[in-house]
Amino acid sequence: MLDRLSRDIEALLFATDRPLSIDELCELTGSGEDSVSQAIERLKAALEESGHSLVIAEIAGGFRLMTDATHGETVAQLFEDRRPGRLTRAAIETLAVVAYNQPCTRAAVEAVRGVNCDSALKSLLERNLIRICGRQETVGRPLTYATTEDFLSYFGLSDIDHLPRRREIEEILSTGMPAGQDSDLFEENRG
Amino acid sequence: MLDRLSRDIEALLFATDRPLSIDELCELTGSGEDSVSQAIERLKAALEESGHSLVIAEIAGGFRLMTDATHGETVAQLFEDRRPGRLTRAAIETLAVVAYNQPCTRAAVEAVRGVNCDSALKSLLERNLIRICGRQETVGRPLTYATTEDFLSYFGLSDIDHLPRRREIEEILSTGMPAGQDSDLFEENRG
Amino acid sequence: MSADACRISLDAFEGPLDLLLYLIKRDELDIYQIEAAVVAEQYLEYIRKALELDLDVASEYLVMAATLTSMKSRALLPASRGQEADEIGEAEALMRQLVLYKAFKEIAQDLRESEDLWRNIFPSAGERERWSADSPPAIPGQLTIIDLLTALEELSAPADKAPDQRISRPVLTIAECVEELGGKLQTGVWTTLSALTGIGFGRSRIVGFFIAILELVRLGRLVLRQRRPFAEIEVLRTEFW
Repeated sequence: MLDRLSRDIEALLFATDRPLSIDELCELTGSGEDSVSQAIERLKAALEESGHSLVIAEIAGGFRLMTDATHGETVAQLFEDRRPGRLTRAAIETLAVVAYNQPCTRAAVEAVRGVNCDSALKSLLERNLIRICGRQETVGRPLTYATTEDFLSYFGLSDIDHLPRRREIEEILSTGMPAGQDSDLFEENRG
Repeated sequence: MLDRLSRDIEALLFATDRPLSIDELCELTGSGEDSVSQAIERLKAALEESGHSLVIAEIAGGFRLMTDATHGETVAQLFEDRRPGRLTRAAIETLAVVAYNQPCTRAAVEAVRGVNCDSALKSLLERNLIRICGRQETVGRPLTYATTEDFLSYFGLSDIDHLPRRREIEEILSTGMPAGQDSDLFEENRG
Repeated sequence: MSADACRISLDAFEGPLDLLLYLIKRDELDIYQIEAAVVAEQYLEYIRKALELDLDVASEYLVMAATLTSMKSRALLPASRGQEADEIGEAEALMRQLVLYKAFKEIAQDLRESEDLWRNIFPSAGERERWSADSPPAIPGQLTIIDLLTALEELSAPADKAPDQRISRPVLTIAECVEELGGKLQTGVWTTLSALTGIGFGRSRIVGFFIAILELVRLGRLVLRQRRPFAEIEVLRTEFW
């Protein structure tokens, strides 16, 4: 039988409409961090042991009860007509660049991808996977973009810092973003 | 251990946002009525036996997974200080006009929207997304409205100046005709 | 290049960098040791085939074609003072751009896999309706700036479409360049390139026109002349147009 704390946590993780962090769970249950962590472990074990279709996922900085992937096809039927489609390649590439460079301007994304990214940015904004987060203090004060919590949930990431590290990207970006093709081509001629 | 059908039904009752009838469950799982009814019974028993906080409730002619009432107090905390209810279309339009024209009178909003905006302004004031910021020194000295700090935090902006400008709006919202890499050059022509 | 390979239309690529990566992989070239002449040759060959097949070629591809052509011609010329360094800088810049884009392509692939997995994992709908009082105000995240912008856009849409608004410009294709050239050139009259492209327009437009003109020269429909180095390029329409 599950203890009271595990039951409380289970109820919270079911009823919430966003992931709940350990801190929030401590406050909501009036328990300490260790007790809460242990209760989560007991809950995980109980769900697994009796073969339920539910799992505790750690995403977007918190915990949430979710169906396990083996039931995806069955459950997806419920949302058939309102589930957004997979992202386009342009959108997912644009998202990758924003995720690794945030906050980041449209021009910076376009410098990496070598193509216009207007419509990709627009569709990402509409799906709330990126947001406008400010302006860059350079000429023209362009808008900057960053990823959202929905981005983390959408890809099952627990934290933006948990994106896999990429050496090439870090090396190249640390020496400055590449300029756009246009400027590459024409600056030589001017010089 | 739960069988496949019970697990499928559990996943469906967990993820659904409305009660599912026996007929719907039959269709979604591709099983007969008797099998589905029996699977629901097994699921009920399994949840009770291991003392989970979730129960299968029969409401509005269908089934759905819910937290059991003994956790009501804990769960209700989640939603205590957070305020549900979507902004209406009228409120969103009014808010957009105020945000981009502040400080701005009711008459100015109505001139743009072409309809009476009393109740939209009232609901925005109640939600503390706009505030009364003064009077316009014209005939009748009408009240003027501006956005609040809550407005900024609601949209994740640190400064009202970070709202996209009209021209940027057109860029972001224009579909199919992406502005090219040469956008800066086109603007020179205008000036 | 085989006929099959040509059938891979440019639509399959996310731009010139993507096409270059495809060619580098296809020909098993070393991305870290790019030989401008080889890569440029393959790329230009691909673009040329695409043009022959009457595929629309976006100006971004043409800008890259111009960059590669410039790199290639420098590589072929005897090196003058300071030029060698330029060449290395150019090749290095392209290499870095390709390595960076390749890394992001791989990340995009990882994200795609996560997307496919997590699209099949569902949260509960939550119990907000059940446990919260029915009070007005809004929850952050229900509404985004985009909703505000869309509302504003729709409000102002029918009203003012004044001529001073931003000129939206679709991507320029070679076919469009050729068509525009046809309208502007008269047989037997020399016309300058700048008169054809118009002054103050984008570089992509100039490059697009230039490539279209080179193609038309190759087909014998145009003749080109330049009176001295760096002078205006002039174009003449022949009777074979």
